[in-house]
Amino acid sequence: MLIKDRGRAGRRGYRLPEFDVERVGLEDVIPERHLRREKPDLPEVDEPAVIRHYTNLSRKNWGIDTNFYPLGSCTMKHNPRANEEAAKIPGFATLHPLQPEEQVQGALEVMHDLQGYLSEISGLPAVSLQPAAGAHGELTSILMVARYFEEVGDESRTTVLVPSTAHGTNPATATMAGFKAKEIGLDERGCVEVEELRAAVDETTAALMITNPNTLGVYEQNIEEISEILHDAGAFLYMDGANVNAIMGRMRPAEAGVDVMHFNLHKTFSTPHGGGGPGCGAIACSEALAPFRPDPVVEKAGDAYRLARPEKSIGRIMGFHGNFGVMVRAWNYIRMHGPELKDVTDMAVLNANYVRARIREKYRIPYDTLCKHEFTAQPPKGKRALDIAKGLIDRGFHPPTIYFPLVVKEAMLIEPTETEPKETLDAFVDALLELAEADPGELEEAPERAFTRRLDETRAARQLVARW
Amino acid sequence: MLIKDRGRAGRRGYRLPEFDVERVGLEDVIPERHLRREKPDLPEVDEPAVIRHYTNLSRKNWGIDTNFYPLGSCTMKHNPRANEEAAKIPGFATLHPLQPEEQVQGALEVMHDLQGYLSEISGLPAVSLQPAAGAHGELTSILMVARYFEEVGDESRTTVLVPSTAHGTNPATATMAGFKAKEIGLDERGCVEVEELRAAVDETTAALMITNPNTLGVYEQNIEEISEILHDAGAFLYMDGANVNAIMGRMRPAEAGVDVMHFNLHKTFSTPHGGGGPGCGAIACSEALAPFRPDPVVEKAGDAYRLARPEKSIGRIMGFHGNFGVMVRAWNYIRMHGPELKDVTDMAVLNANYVRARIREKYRIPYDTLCKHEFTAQPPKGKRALDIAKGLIDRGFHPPTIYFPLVVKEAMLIEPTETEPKETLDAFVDALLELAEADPGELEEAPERAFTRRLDETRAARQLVARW
Amino acid sequence: MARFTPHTEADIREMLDTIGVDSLDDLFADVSPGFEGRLDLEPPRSEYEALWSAQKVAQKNATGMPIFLGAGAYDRIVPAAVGAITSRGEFMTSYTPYQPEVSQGVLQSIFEFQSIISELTGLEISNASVYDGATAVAEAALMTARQTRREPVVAVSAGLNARYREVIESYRVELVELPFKNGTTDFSNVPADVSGVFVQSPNYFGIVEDVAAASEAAHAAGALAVAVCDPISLAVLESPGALGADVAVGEAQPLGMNLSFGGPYAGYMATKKEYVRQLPGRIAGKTVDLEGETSYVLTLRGREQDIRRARANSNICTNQALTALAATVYAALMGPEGLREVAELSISKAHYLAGRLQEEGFRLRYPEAPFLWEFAVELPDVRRANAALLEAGIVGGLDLGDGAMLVAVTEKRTREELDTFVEVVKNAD
Amino acid sequence: MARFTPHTEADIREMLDTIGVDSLDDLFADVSPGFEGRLDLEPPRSEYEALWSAQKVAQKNATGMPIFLGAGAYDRIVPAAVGAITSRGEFMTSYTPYQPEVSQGVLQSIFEFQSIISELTGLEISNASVYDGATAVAEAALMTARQTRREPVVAVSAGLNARYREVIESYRVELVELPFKNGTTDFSNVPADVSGVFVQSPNYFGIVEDVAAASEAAHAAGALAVAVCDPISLAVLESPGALGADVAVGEAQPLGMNLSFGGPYAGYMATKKEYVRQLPGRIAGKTVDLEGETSYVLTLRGREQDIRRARANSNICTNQALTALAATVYAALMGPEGLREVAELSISKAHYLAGRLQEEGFRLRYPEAPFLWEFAVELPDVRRANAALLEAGIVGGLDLGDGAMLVAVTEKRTREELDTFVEVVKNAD
Repeated sequence: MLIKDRGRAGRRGYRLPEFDVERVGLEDVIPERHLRREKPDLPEVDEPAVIRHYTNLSRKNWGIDTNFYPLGSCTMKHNPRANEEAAKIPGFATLHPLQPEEQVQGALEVMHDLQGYLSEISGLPAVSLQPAAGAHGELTSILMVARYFEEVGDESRTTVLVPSTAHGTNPATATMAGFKAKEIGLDERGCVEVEELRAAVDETTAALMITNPNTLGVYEQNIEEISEILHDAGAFLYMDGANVNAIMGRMRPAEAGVDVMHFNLHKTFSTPHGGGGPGCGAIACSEALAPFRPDPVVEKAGDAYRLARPEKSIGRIMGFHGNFGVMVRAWNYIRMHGPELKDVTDMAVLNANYVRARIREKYRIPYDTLCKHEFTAQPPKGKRALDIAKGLIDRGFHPPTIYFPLVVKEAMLIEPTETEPKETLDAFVDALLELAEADPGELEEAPERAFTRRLDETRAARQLVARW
Repeated sequence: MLIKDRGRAGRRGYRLPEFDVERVGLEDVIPERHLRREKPDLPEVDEPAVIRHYTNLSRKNWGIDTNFYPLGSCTMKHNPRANEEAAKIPGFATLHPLQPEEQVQGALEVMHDLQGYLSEISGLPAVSLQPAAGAHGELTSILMVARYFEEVGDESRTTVLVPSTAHGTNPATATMAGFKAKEIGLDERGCVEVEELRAAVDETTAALMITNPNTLGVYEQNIEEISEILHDAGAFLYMDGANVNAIMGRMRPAEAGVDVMHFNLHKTFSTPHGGGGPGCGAIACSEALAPFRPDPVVEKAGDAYRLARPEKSIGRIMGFHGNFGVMVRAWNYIRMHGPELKDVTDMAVLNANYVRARIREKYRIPYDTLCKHEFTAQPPKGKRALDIAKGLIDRGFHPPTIYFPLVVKEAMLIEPTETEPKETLDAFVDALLELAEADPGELEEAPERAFTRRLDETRAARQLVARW
Repeated sequence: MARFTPHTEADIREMLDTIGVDSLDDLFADVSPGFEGRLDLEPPRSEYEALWSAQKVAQKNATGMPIFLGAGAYDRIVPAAVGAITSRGEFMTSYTPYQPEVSQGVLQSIFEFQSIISELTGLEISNASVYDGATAVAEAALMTARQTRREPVVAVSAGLNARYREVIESYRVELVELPFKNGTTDFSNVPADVSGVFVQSPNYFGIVEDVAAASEAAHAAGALAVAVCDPISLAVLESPGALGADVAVGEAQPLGMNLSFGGPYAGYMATKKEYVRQLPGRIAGKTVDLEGETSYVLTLRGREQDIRRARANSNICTNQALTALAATVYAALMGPEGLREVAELSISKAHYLAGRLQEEGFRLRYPEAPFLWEFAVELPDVRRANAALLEAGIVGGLDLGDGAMLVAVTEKRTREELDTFVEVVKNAD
Repeated sequence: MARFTPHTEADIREMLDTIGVDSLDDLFADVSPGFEGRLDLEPPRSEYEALWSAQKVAQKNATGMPIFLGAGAYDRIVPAAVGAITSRGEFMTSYTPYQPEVSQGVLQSIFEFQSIISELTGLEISNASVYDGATAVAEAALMTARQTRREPVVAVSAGLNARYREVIESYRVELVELPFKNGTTDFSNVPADVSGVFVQSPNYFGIVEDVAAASEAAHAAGALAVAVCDPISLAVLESPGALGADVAVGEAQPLGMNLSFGGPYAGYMATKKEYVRQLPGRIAGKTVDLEGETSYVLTLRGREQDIRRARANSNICTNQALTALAATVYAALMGPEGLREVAELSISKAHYLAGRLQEEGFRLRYPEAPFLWEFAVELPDVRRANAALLEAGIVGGLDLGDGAMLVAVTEKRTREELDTFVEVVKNAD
């Protein structure tokens, strides 16, 4: 039942303060043609109904708090409650973004600290916290690359290269930033095919967008060679940082030649995914690209922090300073870890490899090497990833990402994260092994114990109903 | 699975600050014979496991937030979220109870305000907020009565009268306070049998403990006569205030001759029931009993508030000042309502009478008169209250209180509260009417859609296992 | 071992054995160039120490005062019930509902959000939200180009929030300037080749613009009309859909989101059904399951980056589901009457303040233009006025840099605060 | 209409018709004496105004400072996860789990609480909690009388928290005084007819008492031995069960509960299995359902007031389920090692402070007695010292009124705070 259907004309869920000034007649201050004629059909419900409705809606949903959620490429790690406490501190939560700098020194300190932390983790000297999500960080990075070439007057740079394993956001970003996206294939280890790359790189190449470890869960071992190829051609190496949880304290992108990258604070640094957002897709970049960062960044001058527009900024990419509430959470997380972020990475990689080693018995691992924090598997012959996924639901596990990366048929991208204990991994593996043997006909009936049965997705698209 | 079973030796769910002073060896400061030899077998789990365990436990539970919960005599009304915000304000939540008065003026102001509000609602001049629950308020009240008679040197007062409809806490309280409890029967309307009372009252009578409206949901129409009978005999009239939600702004106990009463802040004033507590059982009393109130009460002297021990206090009945966090919530609730508390009562009584009027068709109403905020019903012949209750569970409704009051066989005490909309009441009635027709054999199988089937309660008692 | 990782030493040993390596280091044998150092970060803080120090840092911010700043973010009431719902673990710790069978809570809440936005804007289709108001505006600009198959060139005026204009430009869309006179935009000469015409109402200066005129001008030029609206204003102002706009976008922050120094907020986007293929972002649709039960699912995924890659209509991936949920809960609590009252309280208080300031001899920048709850007032020295206000415990308005202060008045402001504002400003001179 | 009532006028009309009365007033026709006036309460505040004014009132309290007060309530760390769990609506808004099929969450959490208390106390059976530590002590006093079938007379010393003693007396139990020398109780001459012997360890002055001696003395007198223990201390001190106590009770506040000006906290009570019938309060027991699944239910209800009425073993009805849940979550997060570390941090810091004060020439009241984290120090002028501490932003210790200050030091106190304490106290003279 929809919230609206719980309403009755005249019910109210909130009482506002009384008028303490004279009530102004709308028609006295606004020309009548601008005034609304028809009342919007919004819910008319009381607070008890609102609480019960949304509490019960939440009970028709799983999250990390309720179930193992090994959604590959999404890093569904535990969201510490301390982060929530930090973000709720009134001194952060009630600050207006346009308050003058002298009134917001604490907030700027948080941002400045966080810029520094991300700089240390990436090895890259400059950071922007402004992008609101990973895809937004990608866009920001590629826009910076575009602006760089405009600045140096190089009009030939029309292409962005993208490995075939890339997230869909990478080619979409390239297009959105005005480039042609060109795909590069894989070698037998699941890494970027270096010779194909070498052949593809020329004076039209603006950048390669690499994910490392890539979406197969494989570390791009040739990354140094790759960065040389690009740099020799005057192009940039962008790194999609969706998978930074696999490398913290174990490698620093700058040292591999990465020029610009994004972080997903909601993945690597444990801020909640919120059912799809909000996130923060902060970027880090080299000195060469630093002047192009979006407006504003935080600088420290003496004891004071200030917002500054980088010299050749691509401009503003968010209304204000980005998702500050997300930054506070990530800042708090990093401050609770410090150099132990390396242990986070170690445990994430350990967990992924452990699951990989155990399910190998019955699942195909197309690139069966040491993985990083996730890996790609395929169901046994005759089984579909979709059915395995739905069977997992009946066994109490959120399915992994399926049908991605596209280069692997029936792909299952499994990312356990470091916050899951061995028992949970073992139970998950046991479920997978059992499903490998399950009757395919039965599996097609799954899930039977979820909040719905399988949905008619075609109908949703063909007979689009997107509102009450 | 128990939280302990999610653990492994060596896991930790919380990191403490490092030692910043020299670590003291226990054996250096405490004689060895006092030191613990065996480690307690407590869970060794990580924070993610704790959050997931208790989140999922909560999902095996209903509350007002999830379901209609018409538990008679418990006033399961909506718990406004504003109350929770108020109690969480650091200036309240982090205050130590022994901070000197000048450091806690805000907290004392809250208590003083609340004393005044309860005084106004009851018409009684003096209040104590200290009791932690209704039963505790009863005990406090009867202890005050006992102390009064000690003070006046009247040693004959050995009996407390209790109507047969009373909550079990009433006679238990009387015993606990050192009195003999004596039961008084009902008249045909479900009210205290006045002539029986008159006959029972004598110089040994210390008090009558009356609940008004009583646990049948019936208003004690003879309350003035009753109070006269008691007062004429030098005894007190105590009123169990569990049902104040039925009378706010419609009658004031003082004006009916009540000498002392308790409130359940967690019932009438919307503080959460918390799975069984904490609550607050504040009491209000006449001038005659005021000097006997427990230590401390809050007084105002000039602009300053202070804690004071009433002159002939029965002493302390809680470690500190009572459940302050509960008081803050009730204080906030009353401040959001003011005189509109009368509307709360009106709607609570309307809802109860509406359900009564609608289920009358198939359920017996033993005292079928205007009820107040709750009423007692009986299942159709051949059906058991227990089966109806379990059948309600399968239909998504928390059952009413059953087998209470004891004076009605197969009693179902139904209290909808004022925060439920008509649609919910109608759906509940429809379920009840349907259950009235249901096959008794089938009903015995209920619940089938709850978190468990019916339990082996005998086994729980016979083979007591109360710990891991 | 790190803070939230459960493994004991024994677990780790056993797992390494299963994997067939000797050490954790071996798991990174393929990582080159390896980082041999130790991250130069401050030592780990315990939770208590971290939160304690966070409190101390937060105290360096000036909060707890009445705020007269607006310009795209408003100090409105956030009911307590909003946070109670958005902090439910099932909402907070889930992700994009790829598996609808265990994500009906998030999916239905998105469907409700879309419905509320559709109702407010008078347009048929809303998406699940985008990052914020500014990016919604920029995405709308790109959308007009895709739909009209023109170059991305949009006509705007000074009435469009300057920050939104900057983001449009960052998104590589060209701006064409429309004349802005006496507080409103002149739409009588829209160039013929633009892909979109933007109208913000109430505009950056709080003034109600002529959305119908903008729509007509856009359509005459073969362009799409995009209205940028504060959702609270739509409780009292005619919906952009009814006034002919093809797209409505804006900042949903006023619907129950904390100011939070600028984010996270949520941008909303709504359009006509015929343009749905060009609408970026997630859309939740209604359908049934195998047993015919109503349920919800992400739909029209073919538009999106994870399916369509380089040919997707945007690279957008996440929406702002949790803040959109806040907006949904807020709108449900308020209902149509409550939203209207929020608007009317703000309007009444803003007009009271504007009136009082005018009585004191201060001039409004656009004295003839109809405004809601935000207005520009000319002051002899805006900086000095703001300094005096701060001294009096008030966060003043936005310094427009040209002798005027942009003042926003919400339902939270009391008459006492308004009167103090006037007194302080008067005496600051 | 009131704030949280959903009915519209039309609903009310229809419902009155169904009931068969004309007006709301008619529903109260039987109420006599009716109240014809209007309650003299302040006018209703909107949520926002109520919370705003609550903030203002709260600001009149002195908080946000290091606290050296203890004496039964301790300023300990409350992990963020505790509140996240206790605010779950299913826990917060449910009641006593009378219907076990829909209350397994609360029931199992009570079972876990009981288990934790049993483990800490070394006793077999714990109840679901009572109001607070003081009422747990008083209930234990009554319990000794029921079990021994003696008059309720208990032997106590000055080592028992003065507030607990007062509550025992309010509960109409007689106290017999045991000698208290050099900080500990002398149990060598317990009167023969008492029903119980009480020992608090650490006692009111922070000193470890001889629970074994108390137990022996009690048993020799045919009485029950009751140990009153801070649950944190049981991470390092031998359990009362192992030392022969029959009942262990105490204040569970140090296990994850806010100070909250004294409540709500939770009292715990544990005893030997043989005394379970005399244990007051709820008990959750383990059982199976029809299908053999493990589940939990309130058990031994026959002891309780709602069944047994005047013959119940107590009138207690509610427990403190939600604060007991806080204790459970806290204990789970800490585990045995964490609890021990909380104790050891507190002990180390307290001994550091005591040492520094002694170095400065101040004398401990009981210099030879073994203490944990609380101690009495003699100061020339306790009031003046506390005033100086407050001036320095510190909430000082408890003025014992006899020239000594009772100082509690928890894991939250930093060395810097301890050093400041010493400096201030030194210079206050």
